[in-house]
Amino acid sequence: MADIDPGPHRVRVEALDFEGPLDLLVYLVQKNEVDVYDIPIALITTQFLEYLEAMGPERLESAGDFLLMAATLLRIKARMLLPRPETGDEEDLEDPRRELVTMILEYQQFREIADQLRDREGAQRDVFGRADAARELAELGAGEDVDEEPGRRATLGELLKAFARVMEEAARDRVHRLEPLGVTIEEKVRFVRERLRREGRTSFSELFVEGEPRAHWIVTFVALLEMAREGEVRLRQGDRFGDIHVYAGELRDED
Amino acid sequence: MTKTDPADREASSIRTIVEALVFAADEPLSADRIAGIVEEVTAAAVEDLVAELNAAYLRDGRAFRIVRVAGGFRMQTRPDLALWIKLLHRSTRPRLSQAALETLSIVAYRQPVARTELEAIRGVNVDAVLKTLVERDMVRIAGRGEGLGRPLLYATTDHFLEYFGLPDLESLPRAEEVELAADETPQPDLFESEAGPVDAEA
Amino acid sequence: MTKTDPADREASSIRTIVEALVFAADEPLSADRIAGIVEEVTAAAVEDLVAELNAAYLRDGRAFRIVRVAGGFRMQTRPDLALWIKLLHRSTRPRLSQAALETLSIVAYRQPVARTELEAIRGVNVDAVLKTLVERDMVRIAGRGEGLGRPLLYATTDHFLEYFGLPDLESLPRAEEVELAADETPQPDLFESEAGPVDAEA
Repeated sequence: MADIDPGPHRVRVEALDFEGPLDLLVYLVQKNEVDVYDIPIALITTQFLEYLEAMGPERLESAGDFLLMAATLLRIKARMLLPRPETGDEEDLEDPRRELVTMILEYQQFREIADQLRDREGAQRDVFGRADAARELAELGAGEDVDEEPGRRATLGELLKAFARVMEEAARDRVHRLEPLGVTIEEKVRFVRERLRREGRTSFSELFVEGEPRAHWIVTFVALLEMAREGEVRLRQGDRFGDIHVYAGELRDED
Repeated sequence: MTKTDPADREASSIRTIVEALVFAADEPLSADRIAGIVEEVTAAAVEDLVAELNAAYLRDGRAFRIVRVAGGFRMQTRPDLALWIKLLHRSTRPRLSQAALETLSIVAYRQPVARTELEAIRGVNVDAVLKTLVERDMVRIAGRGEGLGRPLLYATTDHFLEYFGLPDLESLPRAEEVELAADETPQPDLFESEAGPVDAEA
Repeated sequence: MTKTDPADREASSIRTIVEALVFAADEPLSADRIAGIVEEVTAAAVEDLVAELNAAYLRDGRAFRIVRVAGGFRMQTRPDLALWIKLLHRSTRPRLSQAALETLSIVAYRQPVARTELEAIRGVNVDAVLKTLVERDMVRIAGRGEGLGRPLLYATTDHFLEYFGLPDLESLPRAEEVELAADETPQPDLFESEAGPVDAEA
């Protein structure tokens, strides 16, 4: 790490890691022992920018958050330079730093709460429940229900993960079986036409025939897109998660 | 279900049954759930029985006690015995990262809260940490807000309370006076909404 | 956590330590293992201490006792209270198998959905899983589809929402909101790395 001269107006910050721009601001306010309600904005801005420069590439991901704050600081600094009108009561005049102060104080309070949660977390590490309880409960309680596994209930996170996994697998499956199609888009177009002629409308779930290789679904899908582009069919989804309905398009009322 | 015959009930007093349930449960057991299983007992009476059990444990120098956590009762070892059990378990439980703790603090006090508010307060993107907090069952989805795009709102879970050994949300830690400086100026009203009547600040 | 000074050891008697270890263990503890942790005690002495503890449990009418199983000592509820444990177990929220979870997730996002679509997505027969989900009141029959044979359509229940802590179906996050990632790859470090010593805090 390059040594920045720790002169009166400079602070060594490059070795430290900050959770975000507010974390850095709080640090600078404390380091300089300045009044948070009267922040020397020029000094703090300079030091903030120094940190930004020293920020390692591993922090680039969050650089945007820091840059945003830097812009805010620079804007406040500029506003502070504007001459303040002498007339009127001072109180009415909005201090350009006010919003910043509120942000810092609010963040500071939550960080204190976080510290206290940290203490509680530490205290909890000194107490232990019965690590065996789940197993005993399953053993004694399940009786005949053999499929019962000990463990906690599933969480929403697990549900979401399960969905992601299953959709990913389904997608992979489709790609896998793409090689021998055995069916052409033209055939599927005819198939859809036939359906529509007989029933007036149909839906995705009906067109993707059960038991059919999944590659065929892709062909069906492509056929449908083709037909939709030609205006031969209209696709409409009932609700967000619902099935997609397929209607005969305006262009071919007859037939 | 054929619950019990009278002889059984006499043999094992209600207090013993409550003890058995708390002992055997693999998560904090609420008084309501206990009362739901043991018909003879009301939720209010459960509190008394637990107090009696704890008094006995204390008197007899038992290695454990029953604490109130996440809205229920849990039997756990005395903190002064921690060292020994750590020798037993060896691997230490990991601790939450600073980012996770800060985010959790805000969710705890501002719930139900949208991601944008969390980001405004922390000054950083919280997408990833929120996602993981949901996956770890520390934070749950509590609904959708009114605003544009009906953003998801987040709240803390029972597991959050359990993790930090908190009986309920009212027991959340509070921020001391901010030490930064100057007192007179108005403070952001951090605690008006959730924290309840614990402390009606000046 | 430098706690092992003699005063502490005296304060909590060896017997209490043994009790704590057996209570908190995740598997039966052998006398040798206990003697390995508590240096003051021999394996033979452990047997005596366990007997003393059991005598105290019996005298005080505790709901549990220490039994000797294959690998060693284990604390468990008295057999005459087993009925209550069964009732407790029945009142616990059941664990869902991975297959159940996957199927349930598709029902949640695609509802109302026919069995054929579930099978198309999962690539396996889902009859048994669907049956279990209906039995557990996670999934209900929501009507019949339009297609050939008017297939049954499935949807989630109120209990499903309750189980996952969701206020309503609308609060189920959209895929793009949670940026669903199936693989375990780059998780944010919710927990601090275990590598660091316990007290690495700044």
